Amino acid sequence: MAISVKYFAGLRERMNRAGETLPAQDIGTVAQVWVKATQGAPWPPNMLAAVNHDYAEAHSPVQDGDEVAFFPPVTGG
Amino acid sequence: MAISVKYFAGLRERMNRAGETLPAQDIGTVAQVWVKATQGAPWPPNMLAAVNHDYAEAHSPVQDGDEVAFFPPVTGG
Amino acid sequence: MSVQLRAAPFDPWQELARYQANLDQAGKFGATACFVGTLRDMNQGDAVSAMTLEHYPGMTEKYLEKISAEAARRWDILDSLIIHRYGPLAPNDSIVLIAVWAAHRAAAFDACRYLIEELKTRAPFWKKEKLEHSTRWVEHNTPAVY
Amino acid sequence: MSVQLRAAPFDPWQELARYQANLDQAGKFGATACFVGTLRDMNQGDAVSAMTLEHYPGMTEKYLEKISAEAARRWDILDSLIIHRYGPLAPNDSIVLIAVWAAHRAAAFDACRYLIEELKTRAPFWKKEKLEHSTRWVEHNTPAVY
Repeated sequence: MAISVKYFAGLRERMNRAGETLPAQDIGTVAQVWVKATQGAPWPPNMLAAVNHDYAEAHSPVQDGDEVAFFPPVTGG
Repeated sequence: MAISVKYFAGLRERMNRAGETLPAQDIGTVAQVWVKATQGAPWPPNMLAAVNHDYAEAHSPVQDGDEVAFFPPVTGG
Repeated sequence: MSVQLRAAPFDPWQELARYQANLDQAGKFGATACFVGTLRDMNQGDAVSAMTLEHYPGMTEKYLEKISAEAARRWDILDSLIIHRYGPLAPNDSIVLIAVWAAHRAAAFDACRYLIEELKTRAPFWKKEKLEHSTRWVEHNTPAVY
Repeated sequence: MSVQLRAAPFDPWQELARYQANLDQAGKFGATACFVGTLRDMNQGDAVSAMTLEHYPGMTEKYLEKISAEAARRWDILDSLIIHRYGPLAPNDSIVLIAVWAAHRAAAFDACRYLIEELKTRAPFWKKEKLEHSTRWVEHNTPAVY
């Protein structure tokens, strides 16, 4: 299987893609997903993350098959 | 002229009248209106009063031509 | 800013639609907070089959206009609406509608809450409930916080 | 309890009328508190001609259902409704509607305020404004108290 990654809003535009699929190999945390997706970029200040539609932290665990999302501060309502 | 007096809700029922007109003679305060209207009954606990459609206290001044109202705690909304 | 007393039943959502359509503030308000008070069929453990709302004509309007002006003075709001029934009511009838339009939500919420609390505490209305075998004057309102 | 995402414009007062008609709580609710967020034609000093609301399908619904359940756990309420737009919007379009029905007003107000604050702070929506000559992502929402 693999890790499904999604990007939203301004981050989606800066990444130039709405998402991608990464091999789960060597990925154990949300931070590791970010590092692999960006080839080592630092975690942007204020960036939020979710695993399987629930908010998560950089150190939160990620498993094979998970959906991991990165996005800027929300502005709904 | 005279003082117009009004009663509302449960107080209106206990007074057995919705209002009356009292001669302004010897009336200088809301408390004196009540005493004259009731022939000396004590001021009921929690009773509210208004002069010319504004809340007033027992010691508030009353003039010839004023409308004075007495009523129980309000329960609108 | 409008204060309206009604002898006949009113639909709060129709009133809001109509009032807002005439508001002339399209694009200016970002937040609308509203409150509707509705007659329940039960109070203090007793079934309520009907209610009569007595008020003090003249003083009621004056008091509601005063608190509406006070809300506009305290908060940065664009408009407010208060509609209140009087006379005989049936369960599920709307008793009161309060709505506040503002650019931002904090002002709309706070002014709306202020208006209903002031109305409940000081506006000269009195409720008489019809129970199964008797009637009774409601003694006091539910407190703001409980 | 209902959470609805809408791609098309909606009339909040019609939605409230329809939802309440099907509520099956007639006579039980004495208090309805509601909030409507509307797109203004101005933000941070700039004229706004249109807006696009992006969201995270799946997570949005899950989050809004989670806070609706949390509101029902914290306060003594009978029902709640959240409707939120996504996609392209025009000024004066309703963005969000939140309504809470309860026996008493304190629970209705507090739960309604809780829902809009949680929604604004954490629900995965992002606003992109169209200005006269450019577009921009809204960086953050107006704070709850200001």
